[in-house]
Order: sequence, then C-alpha cells, then structure tokens
Amino acid sequence: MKLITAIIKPFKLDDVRDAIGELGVLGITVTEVKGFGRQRGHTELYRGAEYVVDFLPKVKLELAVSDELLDQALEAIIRAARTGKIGDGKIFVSTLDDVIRIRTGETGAQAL
Amino acid sequence: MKLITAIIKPFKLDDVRDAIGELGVLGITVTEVKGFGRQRGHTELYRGAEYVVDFLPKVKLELAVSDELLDQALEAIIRAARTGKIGDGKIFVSTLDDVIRIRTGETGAQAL
Amino acid sequence: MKLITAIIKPFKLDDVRDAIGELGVLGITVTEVKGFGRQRGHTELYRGAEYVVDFLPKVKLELAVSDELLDQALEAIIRAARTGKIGDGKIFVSTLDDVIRIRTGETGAQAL
Amino acid sequence: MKTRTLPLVAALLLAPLTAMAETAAAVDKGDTAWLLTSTALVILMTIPGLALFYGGMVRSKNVLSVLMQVFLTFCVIAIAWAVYGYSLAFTAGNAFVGGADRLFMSGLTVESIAATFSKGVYVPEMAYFVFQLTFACITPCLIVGAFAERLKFSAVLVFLLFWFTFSYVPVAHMVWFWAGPDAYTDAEAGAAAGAMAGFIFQKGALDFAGGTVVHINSGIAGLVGAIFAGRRVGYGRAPMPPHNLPMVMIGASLLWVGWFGFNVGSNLEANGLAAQVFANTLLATASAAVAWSFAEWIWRGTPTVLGAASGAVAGLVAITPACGWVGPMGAIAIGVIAGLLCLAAVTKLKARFGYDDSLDVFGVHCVGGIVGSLLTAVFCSPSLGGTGVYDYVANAVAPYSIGGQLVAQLWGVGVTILWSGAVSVAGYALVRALIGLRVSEDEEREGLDTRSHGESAYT
Amino acid sequence: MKTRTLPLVAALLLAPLTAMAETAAAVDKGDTAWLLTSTALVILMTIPGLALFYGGMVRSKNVLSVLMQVFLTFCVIAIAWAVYGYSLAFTAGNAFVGGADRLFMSGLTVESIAATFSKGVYVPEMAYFVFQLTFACITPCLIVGAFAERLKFSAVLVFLLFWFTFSYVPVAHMVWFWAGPDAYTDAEAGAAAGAMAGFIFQKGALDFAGGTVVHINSGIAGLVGAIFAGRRVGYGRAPMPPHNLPMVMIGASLLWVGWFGFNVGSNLEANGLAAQVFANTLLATASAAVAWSFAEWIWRGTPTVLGAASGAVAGLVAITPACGWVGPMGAIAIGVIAGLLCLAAVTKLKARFGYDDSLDVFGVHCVGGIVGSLLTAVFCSPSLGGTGVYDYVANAVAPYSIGGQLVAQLWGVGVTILWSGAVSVAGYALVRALIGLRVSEDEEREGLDTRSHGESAYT
Amino acid sequence: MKTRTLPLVAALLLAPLTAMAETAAAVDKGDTAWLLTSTALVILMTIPGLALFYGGMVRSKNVLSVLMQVFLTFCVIAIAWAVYGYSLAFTAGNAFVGGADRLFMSGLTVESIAATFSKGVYVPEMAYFVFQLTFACITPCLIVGAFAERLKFSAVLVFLLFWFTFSYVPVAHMVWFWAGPDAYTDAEAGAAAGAMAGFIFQKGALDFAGGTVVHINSGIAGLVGAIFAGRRVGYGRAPMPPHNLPMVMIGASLLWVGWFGFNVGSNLEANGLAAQVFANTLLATASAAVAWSFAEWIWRGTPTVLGAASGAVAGLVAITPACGWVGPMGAIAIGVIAGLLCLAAVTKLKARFGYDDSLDVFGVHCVGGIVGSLLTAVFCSPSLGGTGVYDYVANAVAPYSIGGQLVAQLWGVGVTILWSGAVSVAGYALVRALIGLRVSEDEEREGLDTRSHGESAYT
Ligand SMILES: Nc1ncnc2c1ncn2[C@@H]1O[C@H](COP(=O)(O)OP(=O)(O)O)[C@@H](O)[C@H]1O
Ligand SMILES: Nc1ncnc2c1ncn2[C@@H]1O[C@H](COP(=O)(O)OP(=O)(O)O)[C@@H](O)[C@H]1O
Ligand SMILES: Nc1ncnc2c1ncn2[C@@H]1O[C@H](COP(=O)(O)OP(=O)(O)O)[C@@H](O)[C@H]1O
Repeated sequence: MKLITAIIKPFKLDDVRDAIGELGVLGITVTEVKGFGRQRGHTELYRGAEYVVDFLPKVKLELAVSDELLDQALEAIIRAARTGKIGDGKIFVSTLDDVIRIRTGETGAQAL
Repeated sequence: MKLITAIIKPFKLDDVRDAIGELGVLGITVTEVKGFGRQRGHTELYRGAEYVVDFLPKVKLELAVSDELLDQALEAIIRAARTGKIGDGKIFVSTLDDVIRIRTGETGAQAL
Repeated sequence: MKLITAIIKPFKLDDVRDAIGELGVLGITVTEVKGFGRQRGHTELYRGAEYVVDFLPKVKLELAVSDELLDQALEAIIRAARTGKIGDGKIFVSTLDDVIRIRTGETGAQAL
Repeated sequence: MKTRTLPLVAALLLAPLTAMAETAAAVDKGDTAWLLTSTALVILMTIPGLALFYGGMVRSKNVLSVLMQVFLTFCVIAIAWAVYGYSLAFTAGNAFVGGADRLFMSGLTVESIAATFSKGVYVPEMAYFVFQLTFACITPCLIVGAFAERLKFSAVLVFLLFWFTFSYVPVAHMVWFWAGPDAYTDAEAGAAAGAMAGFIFQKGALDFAGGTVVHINSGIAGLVGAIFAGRRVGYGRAPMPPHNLPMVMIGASLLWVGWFGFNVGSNLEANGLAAQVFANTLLATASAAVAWSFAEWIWRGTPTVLGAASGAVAGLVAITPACGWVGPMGAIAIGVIAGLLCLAAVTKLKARFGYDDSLDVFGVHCVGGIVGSLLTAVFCSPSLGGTGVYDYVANAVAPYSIGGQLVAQLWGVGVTILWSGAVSVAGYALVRALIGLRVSEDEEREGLDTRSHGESAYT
Repeated sequence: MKTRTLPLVAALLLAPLTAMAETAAAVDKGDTAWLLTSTALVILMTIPGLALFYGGMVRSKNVLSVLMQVFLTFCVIAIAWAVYGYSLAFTAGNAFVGGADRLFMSGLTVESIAATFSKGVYVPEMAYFVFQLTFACITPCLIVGAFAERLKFSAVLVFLLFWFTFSYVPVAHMVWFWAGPDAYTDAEAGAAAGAMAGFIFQKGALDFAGGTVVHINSGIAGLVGAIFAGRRVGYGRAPMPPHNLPMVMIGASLLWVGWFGFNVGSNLEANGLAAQVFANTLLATASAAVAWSFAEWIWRGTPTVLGAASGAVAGLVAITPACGWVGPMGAIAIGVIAGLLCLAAVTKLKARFGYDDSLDVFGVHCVGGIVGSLLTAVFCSPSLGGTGVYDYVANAVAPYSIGGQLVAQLWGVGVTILWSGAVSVAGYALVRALIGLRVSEDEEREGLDTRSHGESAYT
Repeated sequence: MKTRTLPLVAALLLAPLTAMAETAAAVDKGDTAWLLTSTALVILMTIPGLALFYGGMVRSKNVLSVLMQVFLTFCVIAIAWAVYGYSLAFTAGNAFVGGADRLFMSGLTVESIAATFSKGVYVPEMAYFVFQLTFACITPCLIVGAFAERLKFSAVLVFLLFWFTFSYVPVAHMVWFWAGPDAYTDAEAGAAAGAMAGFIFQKGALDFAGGTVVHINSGIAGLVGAIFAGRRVGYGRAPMPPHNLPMVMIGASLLWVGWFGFNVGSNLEANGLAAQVFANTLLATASAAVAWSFAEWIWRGTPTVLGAASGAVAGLVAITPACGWVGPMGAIAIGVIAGLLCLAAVTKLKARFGYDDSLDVFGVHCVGGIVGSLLTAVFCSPSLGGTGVYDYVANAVAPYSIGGQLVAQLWGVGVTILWSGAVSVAGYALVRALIGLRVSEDEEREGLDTRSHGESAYT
C-alpha cells in the first residue's frame, strides 16, 4: 500500500476530492498547512512594520491507496489540482507497511 | 523504527494518550485534521444556501516507536480509540530511516 | 529522495527556514501541531476547574530533499532549531518513493 | 411600610402605578430620556452582553446554541410580556399576581403615566412597560447558563416560558408592585395602599433593582435545572475550558455597562440618587472583581481573566438589590464580600455537591443575590452611610433597625427560593415528560451547533 | 397633508426646519439628551454593529475588506454630509432637492434650532444635523453587503459617494423635508407649508424613520450592484458559509440596540410617543426573529442563528417606516409578516433569479422596507390600534383611510425604487468605465484582505 | 482668565465646584440624564473598547494579559478615585493639588451639586464624581499599550497606581480645577476665583475634555515605559502582527462611540454646544481616519484597516482638547493634520529612535494630544469659526489672540510633559527596584496568558 501526500491550492480541494471519489477511494485526511516555495507571497503592513508573508495557505491531502490504484489516483489528483500556475503544489509517494481500521481491526488493503 | 500515524475521533485523544503513556512511549505529535470517509457528515443551512459538510473533525496522532514497541502501541491505540461506530479512524504504519533528537543530536532509538 | 519531518519550537521557524534556504532547498510545508513529550506543560484554572495542559504548541516542517542534500539539511535544521533546552523537538527521516510537481508533471528529483 | 386592612373598594380606587388623573406636566423629559437610555442599556446587557459572556465560556461546538438560546428566549419573552406578563405583574390584583387590565397592552397609550419613587413625579407608562420588559427578558436568559451544552432547544424554550409565567411574573408582582408614593397621603391611605402591594413588598423587603426578582429567582431555577439535566458527558474528566475568553471579557464588560441601565434606570428618575446608584454599581463591581482575582492570585497563584470577569458579575449581582439604599463605601464592602463568597460557592460548593451548573448561574446569581439582599439590610442603615427607608406618610426617613430589616430581607429571599424552586421542579419535570430534556449523547459530543442549529460557529 | 399652491415669497418666508426667532426656552434638555444619545446609538449600529454583521457573514479572507468598506464609507460620507449633504437635503429648495443655505454648515451655530413634530418644541439644529448625519452615513454602508467579496475598494468608495449625492440626498429631501408644525397655523398657511415640502412628503407618504429613504433606497442600489458586479467566483459551487457567526450575532444585536436610536430618536422628543416607538421597535423585531427561525425550524428542520439574526434585522427594517404610527400589536403583526416574507425573498427569490446579492441587502432591506411601508398604511389605522395621521391645522387626528394611505405609500415606494434604481445604474456604469468594478480573479480567490488592504484578519 | 490675588478668606468662602446653597431647582434632569449616559459611554470606551483595541493588536498569546491589565487597572483606580483621587483632584487646595474634603467621598451626598460652565446651572455632584472617575480610570489604562507583551502583572498594577496618584491627580487639578462660573460675579471676585484654580488653568490653557490631562499625560508615561521596559524579545526580527484585526476594529469603533460621552459629557449640559462638541468629535475623527488611510494608500500602496482605526483614534485624541472651542470645519482641519502627523510619528519617529512602544501610545496619544492642544489655540479663534473664550466677568466672549492662546497652550503641554515624565521615571525605577519590570524571557516567548494568568484565550 502507498501513502499519497499531496500539497495543493485550497480552492482545489473540492475538485480533487470529487476526482478521487470517482475512483472509489473512500477516505482522505485533510490538513491545513502553510507552504513555502517558488510562489511569491505578499507584503503586509502594520503601522510602521512591514512583513513579507511568504508562507501561503495550502491544503495537504493524505490518502492511503492500494498499489494498483496508485497511478490512477495520482493522475486524478494532478488533473484536478492543476491550474498551470506556479504554486500548484507537490505530491509525495511513500510506502506503508500496514493500514489498520480501528473500528474492526482489519488490516492491509481490507482496511482502506 | 516505525512511525505510527493514527486518525481518531477528537474526544478519544485523552484516552489514547493515556493508553500509550502506560507503555512508556514518551512523545506524541498531534494535528487537527479533517477526515472524509464512510462516516456521513451533516448539512448546514445558511439562509438560502445548503451545504453538505462531509469533512469531519478528526485528530491525527504521530508517534515514532521502536520496532519492539510497535505491536503493543498499535493495540493500545486500537483499544483506546475504538467506539465500534463508523468513523473510528485508521492507523498507518511506515518505516523511519532515522530519528534525531534536536536538543542532543542523539539518533536512532536513543532519540525516541 | 528523503522526506525530513522536523518538530520544532514555533519561534524557531524563521531561523530554520533561513538556514535551509541557504542550502538551496526551495520548498517547505509547515503545519501547526501540538506536541506531547518530556517538556512539561502548564496548569490552567477556570473557576473551580483545574486542567493540566501538556500539549504544547509546536511547528512541524516537512521537506523533501534529494539524498545528497539530506545530511546538510539535517545539520542545518539542528543548528538553527537547537536551544539546548528540553522540548527542542525531533526530526524523522523517511524514504519517498516518488515526488511529483503538479504544475508540470515532473517527477523525482526534478520535482523538488 | 406597615400593613393594615382597608375596605377593598377604597383599595381599588387607588390608581395603581398609573395615574391618568395626573397632568402630563408631571412628566419630565429628562427622566424619560434616561429611562429610554436605560432600557436600551439593559438590552445591550442581554444581547449581546450576556450572550457573549455565556457563549465565550462554552466549548466552540456549542457557542451558537447558547447564543441562540439567549437570543430567542429574549424574543419570545418580549412578546409574552406584551401579551400577558406586564398585566399580571404590574396591575392591581392580589398579593401574588396582578390583574387583566393590561392584557395585550390594552389601555396602555402614549398618554398613560406610571409612578416613580417621588411624589408627583411620573414617567410615561409605555417607558415603564418597556423598561420592565427588558428585566422580564433577561431573567430567563440567565438560567440558560446552568444547563448549557446539553439541552434540547425546544425544551429550553418551553421550560423558560413556563418558568417566566409561573415564577418570574408572580415574584415580580410580589416584590415590586405597589400603589406608588402619591397613594400615601396619610396613615390610613398609606395602610390601604400598603395592603394592595405585593406580598414581599408588604413584608418590607427591599430590592432596588432585582436581587430577588432577577437573581435569586433565576439562580434557583438554574440549580434545579443543573440537577434535572444531569452532568455533561465527560464532566470532570475531559477539560471544558472556555473556548474564547476575550468573548467572555466583552460579555462581562457589556454586562457591566448595561447594568447601569438596569440599576440606575430602576430609580426611574435622573436625579442625584440616580447618580449615587450609578456610583454604587460601579464601585461594588470594581471591588468584587479585585477581590475575586486577588483571592485567586493568593490562593491559586495567578489572577485570571475569567476570575476578574466573574467577580465583576458577582459584584453587579450583589449590589443590585442594594444600590439605591447604600452609600458608596457600603457598596465597596458589599462588592468585596460578594466577590469572595461567590468565588467560594463556585469552587467549593460546586465541587462538594457535584452538580454541573455549567456556567455557575447558582454560584454567582443566587449566592450573589442572597449576599446582596441580606447586606442591603446592613448597609442601608444610615449609621453605615446608607439612606435608610423613606416613610411616604411622614415624608421623612423612618427610624431604622438593621435586625428588623434583616427579617424583612429574609422573607424576600426565602419566599423567592421556595417559589422559584417549586415552579422549576414542576417545569423541568413537565418538559422532561413532554419533550425530553437532553439531546442524544452523540449530538452532545458532536456539539449542539451543527446538530440542533445546522451551523458552525467558525469556518 | 393637503397640498395647495401659495406665492413663492410666502413659502420662502416660512423658516424651514430652523426657526431662529423662537426662544431657546423652547428647547428641552431632556429632548437634547435623548437626541444625542440616539445619535451615538446610530453610530454604534453602524460601527461596529453593521460592520460586524456583514463582516461575520463573509469568508475570513474578506472580513477586513468589508469592515474597511463600512468604516471608511461612514467617514467619507460624514464629511460629505457636513460639506453639502445636509444643506441639499434639509433646507428649502424645490420638491426634489434643498438649497445652498447650509453648505459647509454655514449659519449653523449652537443657537440654531430645528422643529420637532410638536408645535412649539424645538431641538438644537446642530443635534438634528448630527443625528441626520448618522442616517446619511449608514445608508450607503448598507449597500456594501450586496457586492461584498469582489469589488475594488476604490470602486466602492467612488460609487457610494456618487449614490449618496444623487440618490440619498434627494430622496431624504423628498420624503422628510417639511416646514415644521409651527408653519401650519391655519389652512392657508398649511397649504403653503405643504407646498414647500419634499415631493413624497407632499404625496402624504409616511416614513417615520427611513423605510423608504434608508432601506428601499439602499436595497435597490444593492440589487443593481449585485447584478452589475456579477457573481462571486465559485458562487453556487463552492461553499461560502459565514466565517464567524458569533460575530454576526454581535452585529445583529448591536444593530438592534442602535436601532432604538434610529427609530426612537426620529421622534426628536423624549415623550410617551418615543416610548411607544421604542416598544414597537422591540416587539416587531422580536416577532420577526421568532417568525423567521420558527419557519426555518418547520421547513428546514433546524432554527438557525443566522436565521434569527436575519429575522431580527428584517423586523427592524419593516418597523422603521411604521414605528411612530402603529400600536404594539400592529408592530407584532408587521414583524411576523416581514420575517416570513424576507425569508421567502432570501431563499426563493434569490434562487429563482440567480443574482448574487452576497449578504441579502435586497432581500432584507428592500423587501423589508416595502413590506413595512405598505403595512404602515394598514396598521396606522386607529381602528387597528394605530395613531392615525395628525392634522396640524386642525390640531387633531385626521379621519383615516387605509386605502388612501396605501396609495400615498405606493408613491413613496415607487418613486424611491425608480429614483435609486436609475441613479444606481448610472453610478455603477460610470465607475465600471472609469475604474473597473471587480478585482482580478486571482485576488478574489486569495481574498481581498491581503491584496487590497495588505493585512490578514487573524494570525 | 486673569489672575489676581485676593484675601485667602474670600477665596475659601467661594464654594469650589459644589454649591450647597443653590437650590436643587438649578439642576436640570436632562443634563443629569446626559451626564449619566456619558459616564456609561466612557466606561464602554474603556471596557471593552480600549481593551479590545489593544487586545486585538497583540499576539494571541498575550491578549488576555492586555485585557486583564486594562480591566483590573480600571477597577483598582475606581476605588482609589473614591478613596482619595477625587478629593485631591477636585476640591480646593493649592494650585497643584486639592484638599482632603472629599476623602472617602465624605460629604458627597445625593444633594450635593457641582457647577457647569453656565452660570446658575448645576449637576448632581455625585454624577460629576462618577463621570470624572471614568476619566481617571481610562487614563492609566491607555499606558498599558506602551509596554504590552512583556511586563509583570504586579509591576503594571503598582506602577499605574503610583502614576495615577502622583501624575494624573495633580495634572487633573492643575488643568481643570476652578471655582465655577458663579464665582465670577465681578472683576475682583473673578480674580479671586481665578487665583484658586489649578496652575495650568490659571495660565489660561484650554483643554475641553483631556488633551493634556488624559492624552499627553499618559502618552509620556507610555514613552518612558517603553524605554524602561526595553524591547520585546524578537522585536524588529520576528513578525508581530495584530492577532485579530476585527477585534481592533470593534475596539476602535467602541472607542469612537464612547468618546462622545468623553467629549460631549465634558460639556456637562445637554444643550446646543453639546451638539456641536458631538459634531466636532465625529467630523475630526472621520477626517483623521480618511487622512491616515489615504496617506497609506498613496505612500504604501494599500489603505489598511489598522490605519483607518489608528487614524480614527488619532483624530479623537486631537479633537479632545479642542472640541468645545472650535467649529466643525476647524474640527475637520484638526482631524486631517492629526491623522497625518500621528502616522508620521508612528512610522518615522519610532523607527528613528528605535524604542518599542508596542501599541503606539506615544505616537498616537502624546503626539495627537500635543497637535490637538496647539491647534485648539488656532481654531478656537472666532475668525476661524471657533467660539473664542468666554469671559465670565463680562458675560461675553473675550477678544481673542491666537498667539496669546498658543503661549497658554504651550504652558499646558510643557508642564504636563515634564510632570508626567518625571513621575514616570520615578515610578518605573521604583517598581523595577521593588518588583522587577519584566517577565522572564521564557515566559515572554510562551506568552503571558498561560504563565501570568493561567489561561488560554482561545481553545
Ligand atoms: N521540497 C519540498 N518539500 C516539502 N514541500 C514542498 C517542497 N517544495 C514545495 N513544497 C510545497 O509545495 C508548495 C508549492 O510549491 P511551489 O514551489 O510554490 O510551486 P510549484 O509546486 O508550482 O513548484 C509549497 O508551498 C510547499 O508547501
Ligand atoms: N484511505 C484513506 N486514506 C487516508 N485517510 C483515510 C482513509 N480512509 C479513511 N481515512 C481517515 O479515517 C477517517 C475515518 O474513516 P471512515 O471511513 O469514516 O470510517 P472507518 O474508519 O470506521 O472506516 C476518515 O475521516 C479519514 O480521515
Ligand atoms: N516518539 C515521538 N513521536 C512523535 N513525536 C515525538 C516523539 N517524541 C517527541 N515528539 C515530539 O517532539 C516534541 C519535543 O519532545 P520532548 O520530549 O518534549 O523534548 P526533546 O525533544 O527535548 O526530547 C514533542 O512535543 C513532540 O511533539
């Protein structure tokens, strides 16, 4: 099983969820994060003090998928999240040793 | 060493912390996340507009454990987090190449 | 490629970002988390009720780096984040199977 | 005021509270301006004041439910007050409840006038009506804090309407209804007038702005409610800290500001005594906030914002019955005592008996109200800087006895506790039978906001 | 009021609104105190009241932009009112616009006095000036809600200044400008006085505190703005829930509290009628909040906080034109009807036509204003508990016809809709051509706060 | 006012401020109503107004500490005012401090009356006492902003009580204490009366509502405090943005609304001049908010909410000394100038000298106060639309010289700066020696809320 971690633009969340929903992936975990990258932030001014804010709001999706679904899931995410503009984000893929569903105790692909 | 990532119901956090505390695991990192899964959300209504909220508040625990402690830790988490109702959450297990304690520079199991 | 996950004290974030920026690492993803560890929390009192708050605010950094940069990056983080006091935090290193840049579809080290 | 009997006919001839016969010239626009201002202030005190004070103290998943309970209770009771509450509380009837003269506000016009506490001085009755409306509205809202975070919204509304009808209205009549000063022309007329006043008024109990009617009354209903409702899921195990203390602080501040309308407006006139009521209200509150938070500082190590805010409210509650009868130094003393005793009630008493009065309605309002009501008897004494009690027949301050007054105050406190307690037990039992009191455990865990109201407070 | 012609000379001799000749003794300090209090209340209603009500309803990335639009519009219009607005609205001119007498407040001193609605009773003109200023300031601010979350800040300011000048000022003159009661000494003088009043006033339309001038006027401008601006990016697809409902509730509560200044202050005197206006404002609002949220409860399953708050505002809007003419039971009826109709407008009408009136300025203010204006004709009737219309020549209440008054009200509603609609179309078109209305899609997605104002609301 | 000597006996015979001899009939209830309303407004301005304005500007880990410092300072000073402050400030003594007549409010009853600025017009002294109390309370609270986010709570309380005693009280006496207008029966009596007035009053300095007493006084104490305290850990390197700008905006709005009590209440009467003070306060503030934010827009690219709020406060500060002496167009000019100069102070001056005045108490209050005090001399001139200065002996406006008045104003500004500066240096040094000023670096990093108060603002 693989864990897909995708950092995307917040307003793309619904599109991405729909896209992977179509594949039959039933679970996603979402975290609000701040991203620092090539995309430039903005300047904020509070009375005399000027701050460059280069941490931009991003959304991190984590989804565990079976090895077979991996490519389709990646494709779906890329398709749905891409705007073509800088800051679209990154996807990381790593290997999971195991997955357990707490409710039933099922493990492995069963638990997804 | 293994990294255990558990997505649980927020009100179970204290129980789970106590359960793994008893095993002698000394560190946990907790993130507030939103989960999308089999558990149904609710509908919100703002004047004319109706939204289905299917991202539910969950808590993500990350804890790095030595290989020996893995099974005990998993068991403890499952026991403490289970309500038996849909939405109890998932546990992911993955392998850590290394762990470092910043304060001392210790690495590996020492650093846990 | 490796994924470095560092849990640090919040006020060290800017220092760490600068330190890894100097290495040419161009992306970081930051999450606000709560950490439970050796560092003691504080007690809060609300009228009659007393609560021990032992989850402390921490910041979690995730950065994907090429294998070559790993050591330098770790060193830089440790240097910048260390105060020598308990609670400085942990670094976890794990292996990434793949990295994809959503905007371009590039994969592997290209995508970093 | 002594009470003697008088032929019923004569009693009915006395125009209770409103005296159409008086010329409109007796109405001073300065008084009216202040009374309208006070009315607006009491509203500010309730919405958003009380709503925020309570809303900030609950967990974020329940903040909307508390805001909604306060807001809609205010609205529903306002209408009930116009339809029947005012008439049953503030027209002549018997010693326990008024009559039907003002049902649906009939006969209440822009010309109607109501008595003040000075002979020959009147205010528009419509202003008196709407000022009293705000008291009637805030009192049930206070109770909401006791059973917060676990009751069905429908149960809350139904219970509070029931309680308003059978406890607030009669207690207000018992404590505050009288014939007005102009009825006290001589000893006999005074006795007749006295006889038609409310039961507790006849006992001579003093309650300038609502220590019994508002605070003891609601505080008891809160205690009974906390017991009937049972504890919140996780109470005592899971932390339940206030989700937004700045919101609590805004609420406490607006309560304080609005309370000047509450207490000073109760004087009905914009005169020197009004200013003294203002000063008393300010000084007692400041002292109580200092007392509570310094006591925490000494005993617990840190002075807390919640403590300062709670102390302020405790002081406000305690000075409410006393504010028109005591001097500023008496007000400071009342504030300090109330701050310390309410702190003790909230920490020791609650822990001891284990009821879950979520936001300490009993510990602050009932205890503070009792403390204030009894201390009124002490600091009202001219020997302690108080005003004493005015004898409208003699047109002078009457000889004063602290002990005697204390007995009168105990009548007020005791009757209110029993009456409100009984009505509350009946009310909760009824609602429990009809609708059920609590939401499901699942809903309580998820929070009342999303499930009872279909909304999230913050996104 | 009947309208006959009179030689222009005579008309000019009548001192419109201000009558220096009267002695200062005619000014009661109680009235002045209340008028100043009311003015402060209307400011409270706008900042922070309206700002929070609106700010809480938008997404967190745009809350500062809304606060800023309300705050700076208030400031800019205040200055414009002092420079030319007051003069053009409240001095004698023609039936559509006033004159230049008070440009830059010239001639307006601490001695100047302004008429009330009672013969021989005056208030300091400076107090009248500043009270009316607050009306002039809040009205453009109301419009902000219709095109929230997408317009350029400069476009907002320029449009609102334009609209204030060409719609608010003339409509205020048309509805409210008259010679004051003392001009109505006899039939002929009355006719002369009538002839110099504003156009809608001459038609006999009643608008006690701004149903037409403030609410229909701004509501139409909002609708036109929502259409001109187009829908927000993602409208209908992405959820756009209020980011902070407690903030909405604070805002609604402060609107309510402040509205007592708005409505009751419009009476200009602190008398029995003022108290009745107060009671009406309270009861209509409470009823509308109950009606809206209970309707939601029945039809949608849950009573919402946003619904209760929206209902309260709908009730406030609807009682605004009526508050000085109807009885308390009429006020309750108006509240219930307005609550239900505004709910329908906001859910059905908006969905049907698909315009994106972000915060329902049209659905609440315009619809509520129309409902209130028309129902004024109904419940003003003495047969339904209303006051009827006073005939200052006969010095008595005139015979009343609901049908006749309804026609007058329709004149007020119709003229306001057309006038404000036309000015709005011109204004938005002009601003679109000169500056452009909307921010870039990128900026809209990121949020106006960081890009238009360089700040984040919460950190 | 000229100052000549007079036998001490005669001076003492003049009843300073309070004149029991006058009949109560001289007290108008309209004035009392407005004064009570004003007092409530000044409280609203402090809690929650100022508390929120400051609380929103700090980081979320310190918001409770700021709320607590403001809230408890308010409470402590209120008690100190009742115990000795009022007596030392507002009874006859020497030119620098008052006497012991009113210690513990002795002799201050519901019958006592205090002079206004009109001959023969009085208000209840109790109302005057409590109105002035609110001034005494808010002034130390203002200082809190200068050393926010780093001081020990105990150090804050002790310093502010010290500063209140040795700076606020005497400066208030020096600027505002006089014998009241009725003492100025003829030239000789006028001279005698003048001689018993406060030192700065005798110099002829004008300060209608507290430009010197409140703003310059606290602003200097803030600057000294910022220097004594040293910079916050991370100042200049780590970003320290306001954690909640909507909270800042609520605070600024409530400051504005409450300031009408502050400025207009200072007129003590509800008359035409009161209305003008109201208009001035509104227009200067609006102008300053526009000036500050438009200047930012031009120079920095975006108009900010913090800028608009700061500008509003700068305008409020600057109009405070002037509001009863200038015309509305003068008020607009003062607002624009103050908005721009305070912006410059806050951005340039602070950067230049590198002190860490956390919330710009010096830049806004001291600079704004100086600008306002000096411009009072300019726009008070009848030739520029001002009222000039009234000569109570001649019972007419005196001939006016801008230059002469400017010298008087400089006396007021200069003496206040020196006096408050000296007291502040002594106070901070003392507290540093006794208690220590700053919390530990660890506590500062973690935040004062959890460590000094044992609470978290938001959960
Ligand atoms: N090496 C990295 N490690 C972790 N997160 C990264 C890395 N590079 C980029 N990110 C995340 O991806 C987001 C987008 O990256 P950015 O460089 O701005 O644009 P792009 O994805 O178009 O290259 C960043 O805001 C950050 O959250
Ligand atoms: N494949 C997955 N990848 C990542 N997170 C998942 C996945 N499946 C479930 N989750 C997380 O677990 C939570 C619970 O899952 P859900 O399907 O609702 O119930 P259950 O755990 O009982 O099967 C989800 O809200 C989501 O946060
Ligand atoms: N085994 C672990 N798994 C996950 N997170 C950990 C673990 N141990 C520590 N942490 C994280 O590191 C933080 C610091 O750890 P702590 O024990 O307080 O001090 P130190 O890093 O100095 O040993 C904790 O707050 C927690 O977030």
